[in-house]
Amino acid sequence: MNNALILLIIIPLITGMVLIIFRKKIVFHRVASAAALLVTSIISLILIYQVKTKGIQSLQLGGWEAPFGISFVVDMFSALLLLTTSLVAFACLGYAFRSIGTEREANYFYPLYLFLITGVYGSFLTGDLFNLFVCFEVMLISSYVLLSLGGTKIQLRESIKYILINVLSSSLFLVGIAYLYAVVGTLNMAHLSARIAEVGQDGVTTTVSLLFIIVFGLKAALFLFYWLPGSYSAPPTAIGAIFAALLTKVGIYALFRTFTLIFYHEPQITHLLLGIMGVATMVLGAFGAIAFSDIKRILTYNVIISVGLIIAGLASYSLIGITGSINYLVHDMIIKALLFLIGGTIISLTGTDKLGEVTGLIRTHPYLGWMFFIAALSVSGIPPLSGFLGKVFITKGTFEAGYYWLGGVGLMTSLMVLYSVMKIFMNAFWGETNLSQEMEKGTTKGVMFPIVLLTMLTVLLGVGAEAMQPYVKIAADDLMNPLHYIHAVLGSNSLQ
Amino acid sequence: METLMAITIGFLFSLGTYLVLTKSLIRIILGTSIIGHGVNLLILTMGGLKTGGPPLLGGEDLSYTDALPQALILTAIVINFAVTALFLVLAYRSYKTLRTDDMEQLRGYEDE
Amino acid sequence: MNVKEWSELIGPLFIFIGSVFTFLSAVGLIRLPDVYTRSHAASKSTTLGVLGVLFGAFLFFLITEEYVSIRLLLGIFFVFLTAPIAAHMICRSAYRSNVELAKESVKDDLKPYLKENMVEDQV
Amino acid sequence: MAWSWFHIIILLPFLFAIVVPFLYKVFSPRIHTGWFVLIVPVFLFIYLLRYIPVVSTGETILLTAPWIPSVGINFTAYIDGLSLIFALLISGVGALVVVYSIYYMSKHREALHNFYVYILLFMGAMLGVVFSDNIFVFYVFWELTSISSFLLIAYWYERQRSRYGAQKSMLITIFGGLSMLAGFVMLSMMADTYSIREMISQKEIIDGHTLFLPAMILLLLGAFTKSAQFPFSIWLPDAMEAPTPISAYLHSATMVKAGIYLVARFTPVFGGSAEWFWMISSVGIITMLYGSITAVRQIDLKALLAYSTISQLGLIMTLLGLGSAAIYYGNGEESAFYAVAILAAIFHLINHSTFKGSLFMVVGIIDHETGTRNIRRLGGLLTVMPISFTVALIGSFSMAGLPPFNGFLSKEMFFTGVVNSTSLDIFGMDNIGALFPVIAWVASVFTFIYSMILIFKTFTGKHYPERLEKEAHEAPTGMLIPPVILASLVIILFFFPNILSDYVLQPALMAILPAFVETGGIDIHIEPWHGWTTELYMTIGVVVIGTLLYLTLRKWQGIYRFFSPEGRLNILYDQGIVKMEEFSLGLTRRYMNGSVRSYLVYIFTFMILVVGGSLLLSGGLTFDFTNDAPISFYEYGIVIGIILSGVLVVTAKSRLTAIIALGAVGYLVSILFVIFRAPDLALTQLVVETATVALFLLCFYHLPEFKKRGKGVGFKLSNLLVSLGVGVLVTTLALSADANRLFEPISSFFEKSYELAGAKNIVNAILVDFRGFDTMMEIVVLMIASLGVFTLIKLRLARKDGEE
Amino acid sequence: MFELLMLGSIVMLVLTILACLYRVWKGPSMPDRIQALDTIGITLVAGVAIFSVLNRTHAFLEVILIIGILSFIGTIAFARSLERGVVIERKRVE
Amino acid sequence: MKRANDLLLKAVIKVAVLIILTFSINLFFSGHHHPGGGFIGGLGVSAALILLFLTYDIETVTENLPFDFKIMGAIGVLIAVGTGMGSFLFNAPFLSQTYGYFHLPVFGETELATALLFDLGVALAVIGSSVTIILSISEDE
Repeated sequence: MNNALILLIIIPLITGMVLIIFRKKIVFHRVASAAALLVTSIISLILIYQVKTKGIQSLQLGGWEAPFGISFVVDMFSALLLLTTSLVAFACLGYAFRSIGTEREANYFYPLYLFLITGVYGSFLTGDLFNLFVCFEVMLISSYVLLSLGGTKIQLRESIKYILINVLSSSLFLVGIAYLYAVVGTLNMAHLSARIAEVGQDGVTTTVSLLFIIVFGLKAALFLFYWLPGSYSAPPTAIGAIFAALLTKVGIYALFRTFTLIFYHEPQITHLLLGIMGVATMVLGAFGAIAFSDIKRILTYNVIISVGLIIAGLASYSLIGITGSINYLVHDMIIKALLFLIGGTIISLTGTDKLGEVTGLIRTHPYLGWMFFIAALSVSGIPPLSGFLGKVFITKGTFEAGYYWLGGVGLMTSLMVLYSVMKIFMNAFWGETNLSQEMEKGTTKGVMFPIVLLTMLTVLLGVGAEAMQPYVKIAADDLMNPLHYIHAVLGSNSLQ
Repeated sequence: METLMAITIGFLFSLGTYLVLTKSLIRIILGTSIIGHGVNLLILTMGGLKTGGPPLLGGEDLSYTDALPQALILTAIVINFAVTALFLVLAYRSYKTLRTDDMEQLRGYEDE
Repeated sequence: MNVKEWSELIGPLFIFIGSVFTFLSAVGLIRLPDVYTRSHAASKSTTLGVLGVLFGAFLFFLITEEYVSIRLLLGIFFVFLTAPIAAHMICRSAYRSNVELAKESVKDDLKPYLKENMVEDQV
Repeated sequence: MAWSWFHIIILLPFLFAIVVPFLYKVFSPRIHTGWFVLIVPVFLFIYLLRYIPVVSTGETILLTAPWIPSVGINFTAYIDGLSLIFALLISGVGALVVVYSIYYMSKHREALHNFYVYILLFMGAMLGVVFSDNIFVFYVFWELTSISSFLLIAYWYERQRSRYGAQKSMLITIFGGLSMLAGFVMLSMMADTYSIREMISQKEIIDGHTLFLPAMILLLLGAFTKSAQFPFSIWLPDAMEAPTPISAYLHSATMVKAGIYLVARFTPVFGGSAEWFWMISSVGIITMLYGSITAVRQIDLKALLAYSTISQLGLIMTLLGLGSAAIYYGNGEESAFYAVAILAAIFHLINHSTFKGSLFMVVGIIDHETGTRNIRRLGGLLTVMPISFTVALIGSFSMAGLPPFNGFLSKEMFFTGVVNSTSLDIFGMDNIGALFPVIAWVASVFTFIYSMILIFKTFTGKHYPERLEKEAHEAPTGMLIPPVILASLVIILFFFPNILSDYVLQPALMAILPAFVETGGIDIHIEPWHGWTTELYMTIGVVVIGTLLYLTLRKWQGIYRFFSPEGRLNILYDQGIVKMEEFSLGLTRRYMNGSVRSYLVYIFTFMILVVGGSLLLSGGLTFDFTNDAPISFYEYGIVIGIILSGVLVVTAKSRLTAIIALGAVGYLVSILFVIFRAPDLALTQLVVETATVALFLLCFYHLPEFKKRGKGVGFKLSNLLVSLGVGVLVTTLALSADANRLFEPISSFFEKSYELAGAKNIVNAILVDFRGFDTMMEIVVLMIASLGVFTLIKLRLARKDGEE
Repeated sequence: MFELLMLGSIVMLVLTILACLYRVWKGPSMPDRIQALDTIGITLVAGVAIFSVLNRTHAFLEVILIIGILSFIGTIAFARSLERGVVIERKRVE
Repeated sequence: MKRANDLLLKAVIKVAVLIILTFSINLFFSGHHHPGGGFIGGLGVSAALILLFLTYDIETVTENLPFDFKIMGAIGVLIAVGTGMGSFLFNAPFLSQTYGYFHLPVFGETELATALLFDLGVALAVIGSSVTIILSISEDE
């Protein structure tokens, strides 16, 4: 029993609810939500420490023994993601302070933001398949509202598509849960794993697992990413950034959880399919990234590419591939938020998101420019920044699994990523300066702090990768050994 | 009964999918609702339709129907309702702002 | 058949009678010419029918299990209370939204009054 | 495993780069920032010199510093002859270039802090490359060289050409870097180590491995792109947009040699195989020929030098390829015979840096003092710039392979290597081996010609001051010092080549051909005069024919109109990029058409195919009706009612009918819940359904009536197919799952709810107690939805700023 | 006897619902449809009562009242919206 | 301008609302042993409220019931979470519920469960959010 797990959910939840009660006090909103996220960061740090010293932590909500109640489980994988989520959320929140505007602030922006984070935390923590659905919904419905918050035309239009596709995928999720319940008769993931391991993964179970690939693939933007480009470029920067950083990652997390814990018996079917979808994602995403010449769209397609790469590590289903994926996942959350924040800042400065209309920003905004440069390198996996290690290991993992095409495409697309982000850098920051400071539409005042924070994180995670590796190793080991998880949840003697 | 239910559920899914694929926004939302019904029935069916008593203790029933799927469906219904409400209001707002409910006119690549 | 079994049939009998009333109202619902006349069938005899059924059920539980169901009583009371109001509202809305009377109607008392007082209110 | 001073020294440029902006801020423009920066390469050079005595005895030093030790990635510095040569070149030429740049780059106009930060980044990266033993650290520094080169080429970022060149070089070299990375990964899988040294010791395992060839090709792609080998050479001429000190430094002396270094470093691993031999030597010789022929037609001095660099790199590459045959023979006479080529490669590497560096600097001086590099506008500078002329003369004669300059020595050795290789009887060399000397000779003729063009078209002939942008005069002394130093080295090395060979070449050779370590190396004695050998005749031939051709240049220059491979390649690249973008845009627009219906069709089709396919193929399709609960007639009735109402929703002409029919479905479902013994569900479903219908009615009031929107039969048919597919899939999967119940559900536990939770209503006990958390989150969802509805109605931001 | 009565009742109710459905389908006016729906609601109340009797369970008695309430609210809301054009008025109108 | 009077409706509605409220509260309290519970009880209450809104108008009702329903919902969630957090005090896992039988003066032997408090939160949240939804839509012009 470890009640710290639930605190992660409760703190943002309660803060959000209290903020609803005090609707008018914007300053209080800011302070309270920042404080809540700081506290959750600290708790996630504590959790990491606890998992490292004491192994996987679990909490049986309501005190009901494992397969019957809802279990909360934190292993190193989720703990790392929790910490990253907290940090990234904190940074994006800081960006929102100066950029989101008072109308949105007065209309529950901060509570909704906190609920979104709550949903994400919940998804990372829960050990129960149905509860995962519920946490997904908390996250999704907050994202619906955040996406449409403000009600501009483009927001409304994209919200409709986004909601529709997500509603359907949620339905499919429930369908999958229903089938699985019929076949295996339980909802607890550890119990599911134990039961399936007991009788083997037969045809029906494999088929149901493919349904889960589709469901989580929809959330993770794995191949079925059509909803993503529109909806990520519609909302204001801070929201777009947190979406880019978190939403797909939750789907990815779910894929990792289910396909390392439950459906790992037939990798030649399930994981191969994941690999194929990963390749398709990377290729299509890369084409999308180089196709367009407006900042937001380039960046959104970059989100897609990285999903493919991360899943490639899972598809390899090897220790090293998974290690790489975990590294890359953490990196990706940070870097996508960073890129979106900088991209949004450029757009708000210049008032346009078309490349080529405004050039030479580096003369007036050198720091912004260089941070974008670092981010651009980092997102393409250029060493020694944070994306490098993950990419190398994912490549190695896929090669070891014999999926040379997978790793090869991963490497090639990172060149296309580089091309696409450098296109932004070279067009927006280089060239003749044609926008004097007086003509600028926006300002970088007050929004630089989160950008600097995230930039430092990506550099530190690259240069100081060693600091994270022991944890990643634990995480990968646990993912590759479902028994660890099962023991932590069900107790060591309950493999029935 | 399970077979009959499975077929019914399949029907509901087909109808819902068909509606979702049409162009009118309101029909699309109707479609998601129908799919929602299909999902609920599916969970119930997959929980097994054994004909015990209702899951209320204290009666003279000796066996009870599986209560867990019922609880799940309850949660699902509520969530589905919340999402549908939001979706509907969004559709309403979009219509007022964008002056159309035709999804084909909401593609939105031309005006950018 | 002993007394107990007979007494157990009292409830069902009420139910059956109620059902018959309900069915009759359905006939009216189909056959009557306009909404105002149909409203009679729908509200009056259906209400009676349902009350019959509910009362039958109440009796049934009372007799067989000696169970006094507050909810059923509440239900009876509620239906009894609300059904006329509902019918009234429907008729009024029908009239206000200018639903034609049946051709056979001979008199419309409200018309002259409305003409005088509430012309603007015709939505 | 610990950090040593040596690691710090390697990283010194990076550390210093952090300080540079501050120095610039404080001292500029009083003191040229370059003076501070100069300390670094000078210090490095002197520091590294200390290692020469150690290394010359054949000793190697291995220093490991932890970077990411837990995954085996450590900053392992490996000091041997090969790395030391490169490091000395980097720091030595680096120091000269910095001096040169101090005079070249105006401290008033230029953003010097950027410039020197880039240079330092590059220097550090390059040092890292040559000293790294761990392949991944190697890769880290390798990519850093690409990045710093990118920044340096685009130093004048306002210029479109600069950006173009920078992008081109970045794309090509990073492409190479990535494929090299893939090769590295394969290597690490074969040898199960990240250390190059350990890979060498496991050569046998690697040789027989299936991944041998792919790994090799990928690795070579990295080398070829970096060293601008044909056809990846196109980036180098465009990189000349960089300031001239940079061209001298990166694009002649150091960065492009990283590819050479890579090949040399991995020769012990891959060498001795036919593939390695052929790939390197043939690519090298083609590059050499291509570069020299193309260089002749250039009218921009820097472009000429760029192509000459390509050609010279091809030469070195050829030698490394040919020399790798030595490994096939192991250790001995025969092996030593072919190892000469390797020796020549290393020697020429050094020589090339000296003469090409000096030439670039002279060209920079010309550019700086006259304002142009166009050969057609230049001429007769001899009288104006005598010192520059002397330096240029030395440089280009050395490049042409004339005595008494070091180029002659290495050129002779090159011919030796090429001629020796004709006697090879392995790798199929006996058939076409003779081609090598022929091509090499032809390429040398052209090399001679462009060297002559460089010197004579610029400095002799008539001087036309009016064609120049500035009045030409000799450069300031400080600017002349570095090229003069290099030029004097050119001469010194000719007379005393053996200083070099004993202390540096020998250990480097042993690093490339480790087989010689046991025997203490081969006898190297470089002499200008070998007697009347084939090589000498070849050189004389080059001079004679070359002079003839140079004099008749005008007569045959016309043929270049029909022959411009570099143009073709550039068009290929440019068109490739454009076509790629067009293709991407077309493709992406085609499927990302904004129509949510298309997306759904993709998604559903994919689902039907994948899940349905799996259901059929995996044998999961089973039916079992034996356990079905019995059906009563009213259940049939309700089911039929549901289906009919559902159909009504679809076919309804008016939205109201559709909504009512939907409500009917919902109510009938709740009746089903009653039948299936789920009172709580029935209650909730009833209320929720009513609320939903009410909401529909509230909102529909404003939504338009259904319209006939004819979209053709195809549209409807595909919708029908997809929806039928979904339905059939759901049904069959449901039946299969139903027939495949493997376990008892866990729910019997909940039947103890009265004892456990004090509740007789099991469902309620599950909701508030066993799975209370679900309920808690569910009301949160409801809460958020209501907030969402509220804000949707209340908050209407116009599209004010460009942010959204 | 008991079963027979029950069966008869169910048949009647089903027929009633079918008749109402016909009215919903046919119209011709909106109030007609609402009327019919209201009747369906009330008939469902009866149906659930019969079901409870048939199964001798109290579990569904709540459903009866809920259906009644909902059908009433629904009818009122429908009628309101027909009559006034809006369902809920914002301002007090005297 | 005269308006059609709703005398009949208003008269009946008052009783009907009372019935519905009674029934809802009954549902709410009996949820532990019979069908019902916080959710459905809450919906019942909001049904009663909506009936009031239907009969009167928003202005009148909100004057008499001056709640901000969003705040009510938030408080409901807070109560639900709070009961869960109560278990922290007893060093039990989050959401641990307990129950006991008490002898109360009027009701006699009564079971009191913390789950009831949880359910109260649920009910409040449901009332708050459903009324917010309906009101928001209705207030839109």
